[in-house]
Amino acid sequence: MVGGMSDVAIGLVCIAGFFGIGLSGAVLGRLRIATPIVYGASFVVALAAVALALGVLLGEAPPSMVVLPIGLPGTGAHFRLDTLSAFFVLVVDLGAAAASFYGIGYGRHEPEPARVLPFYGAFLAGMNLVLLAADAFTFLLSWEFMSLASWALVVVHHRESASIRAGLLYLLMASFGTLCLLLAFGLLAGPGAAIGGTAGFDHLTFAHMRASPPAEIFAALATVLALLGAGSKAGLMPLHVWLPLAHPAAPSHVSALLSGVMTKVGVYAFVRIVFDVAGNIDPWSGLVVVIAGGTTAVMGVLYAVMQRDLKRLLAYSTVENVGIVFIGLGLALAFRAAGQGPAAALALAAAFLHVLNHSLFKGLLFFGAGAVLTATGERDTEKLGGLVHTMPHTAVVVLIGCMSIAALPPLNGFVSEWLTFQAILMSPQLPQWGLKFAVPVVGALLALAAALAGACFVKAYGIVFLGRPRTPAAAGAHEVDGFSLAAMTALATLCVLIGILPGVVIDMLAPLTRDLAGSALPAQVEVPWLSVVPIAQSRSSYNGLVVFAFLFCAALMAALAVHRLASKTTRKSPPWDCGYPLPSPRTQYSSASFAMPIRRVFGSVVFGLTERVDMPRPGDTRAGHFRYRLRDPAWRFAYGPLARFVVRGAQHLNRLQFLTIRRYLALVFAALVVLMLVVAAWR
Amino acid sequence: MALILDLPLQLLQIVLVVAIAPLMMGVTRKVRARLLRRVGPPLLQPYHDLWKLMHKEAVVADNASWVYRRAPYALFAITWVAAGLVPTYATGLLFSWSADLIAVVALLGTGRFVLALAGMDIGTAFGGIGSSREMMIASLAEPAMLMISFAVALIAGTTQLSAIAALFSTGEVGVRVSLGLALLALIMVGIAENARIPIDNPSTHLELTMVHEAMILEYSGRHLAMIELAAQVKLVLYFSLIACLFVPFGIAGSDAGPLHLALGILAWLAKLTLFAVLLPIAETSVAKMRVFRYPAFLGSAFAAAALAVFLRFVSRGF
Amino acid sequence: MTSLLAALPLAPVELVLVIPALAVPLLVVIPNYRASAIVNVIASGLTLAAGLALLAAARERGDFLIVDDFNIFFVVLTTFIGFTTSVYSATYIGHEIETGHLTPAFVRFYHAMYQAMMAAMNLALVANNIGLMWVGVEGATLATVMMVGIYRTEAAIEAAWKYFILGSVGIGLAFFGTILVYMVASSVVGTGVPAMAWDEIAKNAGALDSKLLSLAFVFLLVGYGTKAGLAPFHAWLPDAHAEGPTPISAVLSGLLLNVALYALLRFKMVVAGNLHAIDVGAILMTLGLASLVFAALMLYRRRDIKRLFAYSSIEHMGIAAFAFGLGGPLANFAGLLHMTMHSLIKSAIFFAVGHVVQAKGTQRIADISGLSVTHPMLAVGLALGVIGIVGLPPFGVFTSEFLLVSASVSRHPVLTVILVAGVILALGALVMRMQGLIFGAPTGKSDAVKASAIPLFVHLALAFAAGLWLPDPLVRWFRSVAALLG
Amino acid sequence: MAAGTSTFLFDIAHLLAGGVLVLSLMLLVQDRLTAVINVFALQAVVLALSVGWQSLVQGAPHLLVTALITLLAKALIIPTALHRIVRKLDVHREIERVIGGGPTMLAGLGLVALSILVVHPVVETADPVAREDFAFALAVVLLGLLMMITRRNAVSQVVGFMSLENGLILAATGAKGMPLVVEVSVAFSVLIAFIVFGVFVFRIRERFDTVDVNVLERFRGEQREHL
Repeated sequence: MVGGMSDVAIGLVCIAGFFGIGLSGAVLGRLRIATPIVYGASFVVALAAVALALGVLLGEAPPSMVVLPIGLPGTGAHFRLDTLSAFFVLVVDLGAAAASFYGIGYGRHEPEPARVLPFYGAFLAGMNLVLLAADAFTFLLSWEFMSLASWALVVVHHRESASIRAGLLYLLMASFGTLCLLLAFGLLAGPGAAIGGTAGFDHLTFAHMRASPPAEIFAALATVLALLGAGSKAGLMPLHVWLPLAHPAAPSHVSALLSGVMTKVGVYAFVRIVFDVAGNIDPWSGLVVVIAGGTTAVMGVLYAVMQRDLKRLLAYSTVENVGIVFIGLGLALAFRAAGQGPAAALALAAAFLHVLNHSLFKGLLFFGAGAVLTATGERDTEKLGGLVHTMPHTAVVVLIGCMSIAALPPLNGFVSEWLTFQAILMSPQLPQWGLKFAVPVVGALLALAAALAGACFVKAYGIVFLGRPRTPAAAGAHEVDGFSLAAMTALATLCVLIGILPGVVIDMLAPLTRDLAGSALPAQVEVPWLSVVPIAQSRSSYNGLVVFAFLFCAALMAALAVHRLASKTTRKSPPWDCGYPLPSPRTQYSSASFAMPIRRVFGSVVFGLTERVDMPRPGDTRAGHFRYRLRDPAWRFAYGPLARFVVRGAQHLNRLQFLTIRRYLALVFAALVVLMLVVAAWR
Repeated sequence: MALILDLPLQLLQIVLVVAIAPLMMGVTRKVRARLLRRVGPPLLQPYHDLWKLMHKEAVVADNASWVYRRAPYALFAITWVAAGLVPTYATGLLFSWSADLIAVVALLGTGRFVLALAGMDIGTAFGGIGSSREMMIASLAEPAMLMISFAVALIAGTTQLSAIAALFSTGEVGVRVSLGLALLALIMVGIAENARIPIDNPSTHLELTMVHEAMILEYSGRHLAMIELAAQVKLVLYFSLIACLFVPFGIAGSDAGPLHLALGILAWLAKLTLFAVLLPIAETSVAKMRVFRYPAFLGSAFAAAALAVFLRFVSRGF
Repeated sequence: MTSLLAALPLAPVELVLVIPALAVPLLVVIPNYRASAIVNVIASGLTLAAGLALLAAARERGDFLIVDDFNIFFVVLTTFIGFTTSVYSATYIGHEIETGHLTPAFVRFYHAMYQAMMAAMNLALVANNIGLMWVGVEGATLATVMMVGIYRTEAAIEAAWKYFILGSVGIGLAFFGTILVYMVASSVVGTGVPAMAWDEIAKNAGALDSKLLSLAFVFLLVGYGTKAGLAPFHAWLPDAHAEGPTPISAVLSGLLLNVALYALLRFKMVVAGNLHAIDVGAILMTLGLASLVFAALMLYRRRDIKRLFAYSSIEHMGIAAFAFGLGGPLANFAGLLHMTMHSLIKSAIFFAVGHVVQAKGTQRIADISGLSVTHPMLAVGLALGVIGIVGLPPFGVFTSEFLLVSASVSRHPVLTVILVAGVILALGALVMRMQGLIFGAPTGKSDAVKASAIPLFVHLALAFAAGLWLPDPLVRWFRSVAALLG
Repeated sequence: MAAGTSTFLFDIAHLLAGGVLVLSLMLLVQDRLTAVINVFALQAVVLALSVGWQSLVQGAPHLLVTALITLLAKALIIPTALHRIVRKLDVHREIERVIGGGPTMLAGLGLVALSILVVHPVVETADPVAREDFAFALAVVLLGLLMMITRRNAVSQVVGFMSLENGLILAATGAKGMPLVVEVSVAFSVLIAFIVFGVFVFRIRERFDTVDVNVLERFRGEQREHL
């Protein structure tokens, strides 16, 4: 409480601030000064929201409610700020603050700021609104508003047909998700009492849904629908298809928000509906979620490795990370249904920590991609290279981001994956045999995903920043502006800090897990040496601080020893390369060739790979060609047939547009006769 | 035990793993040479090699960045820390809880990440080949390694290496099919991770077959020494890991007296030597594989580990 | 204003009929285009005033006219959109005359027909006598037939012809249904005028012969369903929308369809009051879903911008029919809201589309692109309209679809899934076309257009406001009507 | 009027209604345009008689107006006009059918059966005879519609539509005490229908030199195109 206002009211004020920023963006739009004003103001408001969220989380404030007289008639718009909301407000606005700060610098390169600025504020407002909404109508309204605002940001570069296609697909998938959630809410709320009285639409509030849990079958259906609805926003396979198209299409700081933050709002929706609103859920739905998560993680990263467009690679990597989060959530569901609070708390904490971590390093990496884009005008990794020399600062922070996302100790990505593994190792406690067997398999998938993520980011970093520049554009790169660098550095610092001191964040999650799983992990800050001990020291523990200190000391000692003992002379020379003379930069390993072994290994099964080699005969001087094509199974097996079905259906039905009047009359006549037959048959 | 006693014990382990690493490498080389009917280098040759490399001039490519120069130190530090945290002669050392089995595996992953980046820094074709193949192998080996961890951890109920070793050394777990499969898988993964035959050949520079060597092709002098030493430490790490997980006998308890500790050290050294002898025997009896046969090799390691996990449910029904 | 009207010799309910009816001969004799446009606006404005006065008027019935909550709302909506469209029409037709697409001679009869149509629609709405209701609906149809053919191009004449033939058959079938209802009612209520009074019939619904009542409903459904554009009786609708002048497309979609559906609902209330009669709800739901899915699929193959939105009207009528078929206070509420919002937004879309077509000189979707570059105001209007109509927030259609789906999912899960699928299909098609229209590099000619933005944005603003906040009186109103609908 | 006072009166009404139905069926099978018009005129005459009879039976003199209008408009003026159009435009005298005469007839009979089936009382109500009359009217309506959809020629389609309206009038007049407003509206609609038909036929002739609706197909607003 500040100045007599409840926390949620402050949150709404922040949201109003974002709306105001959006409005001022619309008004100022074309002025040069608009860019710094809009982003600067967004930064300030986002920071305020972060402070609010931290206050609620650390102070473990009780949930606060506000009902505004808008929205559902008679019932009003319910807003509620509890710890779950607060945590996601923290994630969203931390990302938003970084993106806004980054935008102050990056936004200057935007050719048509009038198409970005109004929607930027609206987008931030929409995301925050979703987190505070506490009735189905307000929730979905905000949810869809968020989609709409971000759609406008996706189609900013509207002259590129790829943007437009991405926008369409995005909006379609978003609406699909919204309608799935709507169905879920409908099932949870029940048909509703008569609205003649004063009751209004009260059955559509979360409070009412919580108080009167639906029939079991409805709750199970609602879980599946929530998985579809939230998953389509978060990017679960096979609902991820829009993500790799839409995220890259937007300006980079917006991509960072879309990928790092908005997908988390999807996660929030799932958690809110399934863990909070729906009441007790069948343990088997946990299995469904875990499997969906595992598949998503592996497929996402496999496709990420294959991408040559840097931002698409990052978008696919988002798919992977969302999968990891959902593994944790599914485990938590299963544990909770089995009445195992501590294990559920562990799984939830793992998922939430990964949510936070991913928002940090994915934001950082998209900023990095944006910086590369500004510096070289290229997103295509095959045209980059050697940027470590021209963009030294960016190279350092992006390296931290890459190592974090590849789940390498002692950085933050590892901590959350480690916790997820620990949760997986609790699976023998589950009563269902199916789960006992399935969960370790998912663990293997997670391990595969983690290892492939390493490959993926070695490739991304190696091709873009290391080696030699592949084009003049890459050679002529320059370091980006201070705002961008500051934003990236801040995120990188947070990645390192959370990696070293994860206990602080895990403690912050305790109230959440207590609310959702009925149990929390033991307080971590009190553990000696600041270790992370999810269950008991004898079971498992990890200490990022000690590992980091050891690494630091070991490296220092090695360096000192070498300095004292070894020769310090260094000679510069052209690379040796097994004796080949240094040829053109194009002989370097390219993005596609780096991914080749993995493409081969998983080729036909996962990628639907087709390769075509056109090798000239010896003595023939024409150029050889090698082409390959990957087809996402989601397109091959789901969207392709669906689209064909719609097209064919439309084609068949379209004949009805070209009938003669007589035939139309025949149609009317036939309908009349059928209806008369119905009447004749009616009792 | 008090901190004042614990710290030296932990430090001793950390120092030991580095100190004897070249020796173990010397043993494998010697045995291997003998098996090939050669005399082979002396046992202490790796120490000489390192010393020599240290005192040579380091040749660095014109366009090398700081990544290239820092990588050897980082790689060495990471490998060293990982090795220092695996129980060798005693359980319950001061910092044994700071990283469990999964963290050790992941630390090795960090080392590989750094090395693969270093391989790509110069922008040569061979560096790229090496990095790309290394990451492919890793992406297959790491899941297998984690499956092994699962199998062991599910049996022991913990991922703490120290706790696992303490539990297994009591013998109450008994001999299990699960553990046998996990051991088999761990050996296969270890071979792949340490760039041994049949996955890689540490002593070849044949362009099309090299993996590890391709990445470090440009290194020389003190940088190369660091990388070589890291590779040797890594070998010791895997030996220690196998020893502590599958033959933990003789390992000293957390509150053991000096005598037990001494015994523990001896037992550990004996086990390492045994492995160092066995490794070249295995290596000389098989042929190097083609690159795209690796998935089958590592896939069977993974299958063995997965089977170990599932059998674990069968052999004891909780 | 109420007191002012009270001083008049006529009640508001009569005024909404008399004002446009008087305007018809007046407009026929005014030769000048500009003057007649002004008179048209004034007459529409006065009708709107009378409609608003109806809000305060007593709820009373006579044998011929009735004033209840149900129709007051529709009268207000109709007169409001009638007024805004007349304002829009003045600009639109002015532009058409300037560019020579229309000659003043044709237009003379346009304004008269406009008022005739308004009078007929109001008559259909306030009629208690089911015969009068029929006269109203059919009068409105015939008046619009004339206007659809106004351009006298081959396509326009074909559209008018098609509309006329299908409309006439619909007229006949609806009349047959009306006779049936009378017959059924006369055996209970007694012969003569009371047997044609809707409220008397509804009161005695339970005692009526259920078989004949069912048959009557079938004929009324086909007859009025044709006007409401429900598939498979929709055939006239796309062409009439596409070939007529755009203001008429706006009123066709925004009003005439509503009026026809309103008439159907009146009869639904009667039939639903009879326990043994056919299940009207199921039939309406089936037809509604069929229209929705059919129209949604048809959207994908449209090349003509106005025909595109005409099909979207079929889709929305389908949704409304589904809602009323489902029944229950929530679904009826949703259905009423949906009709209202559809009227507002769809007419707004046609306002925008009309100017777009004038600016680009073509109705072919493929030849229009990059509007956001050349005509930002129209592009924003069109984009907001499409966003509103496909059910994205914060427009009112979102609210109504939200309420409908949440009400129906636990009662008819499978049907709801079909409903949702149809909505998504339609969204895909409309958004795809909308993106093509407003984004990309501009193509073809692009003339400056003196657009009348006020009606467009007033409609959008209302729909926007309704999406966020429904005023309490309106909600109470809807609730009582929803309860009335059963 | 209570049943039993005069079953004879009702029998006559019944007979006349049946006559209208029979003529509807005859219309269906006519092959020549002139014959179609003539049969239609005959149907209008029988209808007028029926309406007149109803006026007598129900003691509703205003129905005589309807009878008169029917006689004048549908039995005399319109057939004459149609004959003239046929002669003047020299449209094909032979009617192109969509389906053959036999099947059309069968369909027609089926429709008659359906009409009787749906009107057939579940519970006995006061006047079953009126219901049967009503079934005939319904059948006439359906047959008119059937005629519209089985003929390609616009003139016979117009005749089909008017035959449909004959059914309506039969039904309206059969309904006892239906207020005058209805008859007026019927007349109104017939009038409007004819005028507008005339306008359109005129326009179509002016532009296409034919009244065959098929020709219009070329001018569909939207040509077939591929995606």
